[in-house]
Amino acid sequence: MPVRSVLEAIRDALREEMADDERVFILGEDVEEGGVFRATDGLLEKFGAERVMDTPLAESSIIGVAIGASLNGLLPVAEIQFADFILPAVNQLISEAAKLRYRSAGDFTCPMTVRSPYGGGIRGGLYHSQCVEALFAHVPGLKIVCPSTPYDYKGLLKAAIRDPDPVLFFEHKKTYHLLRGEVPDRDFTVPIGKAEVRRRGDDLTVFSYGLAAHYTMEAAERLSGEGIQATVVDLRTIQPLDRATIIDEAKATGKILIVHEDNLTGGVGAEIAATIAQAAFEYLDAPIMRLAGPDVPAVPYAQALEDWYMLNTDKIADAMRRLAAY
Amino acid sequence: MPVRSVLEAIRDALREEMADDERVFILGEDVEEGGVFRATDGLLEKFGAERVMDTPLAESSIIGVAIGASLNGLLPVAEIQFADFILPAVNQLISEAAKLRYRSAGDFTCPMTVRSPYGGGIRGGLYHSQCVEALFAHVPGLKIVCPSTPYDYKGLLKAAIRDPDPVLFFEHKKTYHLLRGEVPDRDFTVPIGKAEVRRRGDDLTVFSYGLAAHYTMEAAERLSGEGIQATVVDLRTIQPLDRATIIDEAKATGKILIVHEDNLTGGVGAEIAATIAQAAFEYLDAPIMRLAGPDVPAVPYAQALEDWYMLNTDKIADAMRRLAAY
Amino acid sequence: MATARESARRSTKQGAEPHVGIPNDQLLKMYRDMVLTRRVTDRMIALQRQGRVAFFISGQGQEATQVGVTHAIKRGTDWVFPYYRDQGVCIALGMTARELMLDLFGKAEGPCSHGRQMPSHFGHAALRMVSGSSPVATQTLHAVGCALAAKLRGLPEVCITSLGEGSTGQGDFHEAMNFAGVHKLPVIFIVENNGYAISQPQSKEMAVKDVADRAAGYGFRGSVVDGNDIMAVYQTTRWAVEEARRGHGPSLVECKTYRIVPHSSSDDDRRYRTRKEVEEWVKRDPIDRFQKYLLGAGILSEETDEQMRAGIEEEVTDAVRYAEQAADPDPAEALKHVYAHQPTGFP
Amino acid sequence: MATARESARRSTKQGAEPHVGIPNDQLLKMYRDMVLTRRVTDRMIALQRQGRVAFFISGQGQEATQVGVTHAIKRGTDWVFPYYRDQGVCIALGMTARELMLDLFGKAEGPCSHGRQMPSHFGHAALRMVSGSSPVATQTLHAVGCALAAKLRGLPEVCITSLGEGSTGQGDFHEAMNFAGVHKLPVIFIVENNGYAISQPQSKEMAVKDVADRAAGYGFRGSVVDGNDIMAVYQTTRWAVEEARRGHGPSLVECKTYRIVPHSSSDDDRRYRTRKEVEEWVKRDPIDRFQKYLLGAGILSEETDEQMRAGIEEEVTDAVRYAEQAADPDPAEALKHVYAHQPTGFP
Ligand SMILES: Cc1ncc(C[n+]2csc(CCOP(=O)(O)OP(=O)(O)O)c2C)c(N)n1
Ligand SMILES: Cc1ncc(C[n+]2csc(CCOP(=O)(O)OP(=O)(O)O)c2C)c(N)n1
Ligand SMILES: [Mg+2]
Ligand SMILES: [Mg+2]
Repeated sequence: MPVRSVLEAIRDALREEMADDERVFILGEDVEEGGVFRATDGLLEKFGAERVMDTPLAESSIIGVAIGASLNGLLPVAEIQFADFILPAVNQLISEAAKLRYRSAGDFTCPMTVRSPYGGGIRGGLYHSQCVEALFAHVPGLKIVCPSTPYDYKGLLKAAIRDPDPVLFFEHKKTYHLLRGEVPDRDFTVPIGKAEVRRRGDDLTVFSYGLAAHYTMEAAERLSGEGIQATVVDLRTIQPLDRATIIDEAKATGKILIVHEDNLTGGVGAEIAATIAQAAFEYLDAPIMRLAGPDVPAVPYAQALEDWYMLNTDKIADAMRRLAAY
Repeated sequence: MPVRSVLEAIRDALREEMADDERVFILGEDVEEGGVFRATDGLLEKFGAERVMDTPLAESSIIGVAIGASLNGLLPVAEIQFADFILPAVNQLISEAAKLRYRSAGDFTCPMTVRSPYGGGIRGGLYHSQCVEALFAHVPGLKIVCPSTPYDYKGLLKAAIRDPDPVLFFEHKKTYHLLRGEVPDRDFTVPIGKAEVRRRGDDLTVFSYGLAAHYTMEAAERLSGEGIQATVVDLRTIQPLDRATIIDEAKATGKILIVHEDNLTGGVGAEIAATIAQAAFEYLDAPIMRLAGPDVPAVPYAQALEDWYMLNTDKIADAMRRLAAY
Repeated sequence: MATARESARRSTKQGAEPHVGIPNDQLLKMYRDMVLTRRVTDRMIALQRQGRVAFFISGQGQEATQVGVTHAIKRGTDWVFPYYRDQGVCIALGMTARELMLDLFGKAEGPCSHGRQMPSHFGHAALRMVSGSSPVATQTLHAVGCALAAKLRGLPEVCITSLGEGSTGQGDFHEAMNFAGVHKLPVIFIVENNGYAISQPQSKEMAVKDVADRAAGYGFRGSVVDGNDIMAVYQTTRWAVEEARRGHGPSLVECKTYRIVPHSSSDDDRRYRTRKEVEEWVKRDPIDRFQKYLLGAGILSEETDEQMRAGIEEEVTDAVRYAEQAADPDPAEALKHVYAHQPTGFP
Repeated sequence: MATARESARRSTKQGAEPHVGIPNDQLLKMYRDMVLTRRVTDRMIALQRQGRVAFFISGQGQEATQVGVTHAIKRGTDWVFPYYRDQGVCIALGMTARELMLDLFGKAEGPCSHGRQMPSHFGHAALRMVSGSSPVATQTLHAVGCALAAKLRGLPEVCITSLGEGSTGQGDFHEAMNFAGVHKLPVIFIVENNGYAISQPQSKEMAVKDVADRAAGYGFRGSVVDGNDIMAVYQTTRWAVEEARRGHGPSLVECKTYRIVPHSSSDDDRRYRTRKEVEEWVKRDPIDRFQKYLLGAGILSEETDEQMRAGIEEEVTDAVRYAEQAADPDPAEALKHVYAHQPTGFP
């Protein structure tokens, strides 16, 4: 099977979906030229200016226009240049995209995909590093996807574009080139709403997603050598959550760690912990632990501060050891 | 002591703070005329057009302008007419107000208060009923207050106006006239960041805030007659959470119910549950239960649907009975 | 490109024969739509006062604008993104009194939201009127996106969207105008300028007299028209629609009008404007004005008028009866339509 | 009220004696600020290429605009809300080369963010330059609010805020202009129009040639000025500042200029514009132009120029040395300044 980086997998998914369905089109800032991360590189040449379209520098209009275009037969894939800059579009996302189907009892819908790079570790400072998934994870009507492997990036992006509902597709920007893996050349999708058990062990269960899921796998392999066997669940979809898998895998080991880069309070981990504390309580052998970013407004810039903020394999391995020893 | 409605308590706090400190001024839509809920009634006449100021119909500008005014020596109290309409201002709140102090390591700050009516039960439908506190509860740098008694409304609003940081002050609109209670005429504040134990019982602990806290107290009184004794904690401040009280009161009974009107997934209850599942695990005698709004985009309009969505004393009492019987 | 000033002049210069080019039966239909709109909203006021419905908001006084604009488009082909006062748009588009009353009563059969939204959040899939929300001005971007899709797909569709003058203060309005200008889209922005945003007079919303002045800053036409003159509204919008359909891009049409009623059933407008001011405008009622014109021009007779009005009364009475008895939404359905496929919820 | 067109003419009509009313020592200071700005940013480019810093963004080519604008205000009294290219604003305001380098290196002593933000997120409490974020155009509203406070408090302060032409597409810019117009505030919007928003030419950002055209739609003055002509920029801004200080409300000043470098150290501008185009603009370099003017007018001598430039080289070299050796921020402090008082965290 061909080996692809995360960025290549995304580009492949876009190209294949655009080739397969002429309703698919891309809009966003600098997308014609390939985008600041080059995710749309080559698409203008292949599909023309009608299907790869630069927009004015105004995120609310990118989302609002995508909603309108989706009402009239197109399948927009909007790019928000950095996830931090999705905030001016929150009203269009939460008041409009998330509620259009519900408010019309299904008479109107807006099938659209919003792609956006998120996350830290690339010296982006406060405004080019943020995780924003938790802000939307409270909003019924939106779907949220945060893949971690190149395979899932491709399969989930294709699923997002074909999904009848609005999907926020968040791409951890540090993984664009960092992570490589086998990705079929052929068409396939990965279902939205399904978590994936990446490895199984009896001692504890770790839930994670995105870059943190990658580090968690590394930590689990390391601990395996020390005799600690962990189940690692990659959530992949943040909304709607795969509660069945979460509860089953929590019950299986009774020791739970949730790991995410986003800051702790009110993060996605809170909902996972709450779900388990309610539905798997009788199986628990230890406090439910969360390892997450510190509760500061965002990742600071200086290398020492960024290192302080960011997760890594060591920090996760430490937390796993502590939990296993409980 | 004089008896005041929630709305009167708010108006008293505004009037007293404006009289005491000439830096305090009000801006928002229709505030000169008294506001759609009449919270600012009489203030224009008393303090003049320089201190009670109608703004153009644009929430991002209301918040952005308040930030700017706070930089130059004033203490703005911005009104967002309905909490649903705070969404166009999310970028100014999360990118700017929440991060100004942190990004300048304290060189710049924005002491400001944002008042806004939230919550359902008044036939406001999808866009005049929303709870939005959870969207901001994930954001370090913002403070969030959701009082439930007239006393707390007055004391916490005064504290918010004097606070050196930006405070979102959410007012449950159904309680404006519904709830009355004793409120001193004199100056006093209630500290931001402190939960209040409203009643104590040994059988279970219920955490709540806002209108739900009021219903919870009613339910607890009812159950008391049935021999079930509940501790009821009114969180009052949503961010930063009073984790010490939460953990202590959770440990005290070992049976936990969290009640809020906002929809369940990713709501404030998730963080409370996660906190307890980590820090009070060994004291737990039952699964941590949450009773919250259903996971739909917002409160629907028709009476039957609104009733379906909203909490009430019966629903809460049922949940408490179930937990007590566990 | 015509400037705001030029096109304003253009649109009011129709003077001599204001109804030129509008067939008589269309003039009569316009008139009927206005009267029906007014009578439906009259009845809504009554129903709210009687406590039979919880809430109500209308555009009384703005009927010439709403009906005039809507008659200028191709119904069923063109798309409509209205705002909460647009009962006149709904009726001119083809919504029935029954449908409006079903919406008012929040009934399951209501075509706008099936009881999920407050009344006046219009939408009607079969009529290409897109469901709206409450936060103002968001719909202008949807209209632009819809127009973009029409252009990309090569469809001869025009999108119109309306909003109040106060709502033009929102960032979304600016972004919609700008996007439409850059891509020369077939979209028309109708500003129903009634002089107030709830209690705030226009001077507290903007420092200019005409919102239409802003169009030039986005590279397209802005017109000011007497919004109580249905024929002027029609002619100006018609022209804008034709320009759009020809690929000549967007227009802004500002209709100067007045709401002769409070903002909504929750509002008391005596707090912020004099009775005298309101009465002045009631004298300029757009329906009376059009009625007089049609009678004077011999297009309408007193007799036809009476018959028409009697028919309308029946229609409205039937609508109220029908809607009040219709089924309420079923809470068992309330979890539906969050997504296309309902996710498995909490266990 | 002057329209955009009128005031554009007004500002370019200074023709005959462009430096009239500007004292010689100020002209020389302007010149020095421009050169220092250029040499500081030159060195930043080198440092980034050498891998000594992670990132860098500058306004090379826009120095006349930035320095000219800043010389028109009262430093220490007036407030500045700049954007990420404004090294020239910083230097003209009084920031030192050392301070800019501390910011570039992300050092604890850096006055903008003490190492918390990426470089070029300017801010300096003592200089009344307010800390900015990355999302574009948000600062325009802070400038408006600050000006509102000045007005309410009766202080003779003016606020200036700058942004790129692409950023004017944001809703916040519209809301800022509108609010400023309604309340006639002492605020000046400086649009540094360099023709591009990253890779997108102006035509993809707006359908008009001049952003300044929009000011009329908000009820105030808009001027277009040659942003590479520091004296024209200065005179126009000066006039706007005086108007604002007199209570005559806001202005928009659009400075037509060009960035002669890529968007940032992460950008490759060969992908979207020709070398020829860039070279044309390099020929019109605002610093060379001003240098020639000053030499021709006898205000600057070759000798003084050389001395000045030698001093600048030393200053920049010292700044790099100082900043590179300065202390990094301490992670132990990283939890501070979330709130005035740190809340008790998770137990
Ligand atoms: C974003 C937002 N903020 C506030 C409101 C509350 N609100 C409803 S209508 C209205 C006034 C609108 O005035 P205008 O645009 O002139 O329209 P009109 O009602 O006069 O027709 C306001 C402030 C809202 N619906 N949306
Ligand atoms: C809200 C937001 N969206 C996107 C970006 C990413 N971005 C940074 S600069 C820029 C282009 C700005 O162009 P312009 O306003 O013309 O200023 P210039 O860089 O040309 O000086 C973009 C898109 C951002 N910083 N903020
Ligand atoms: Mg109005
Ligand atoms: Mg630019």
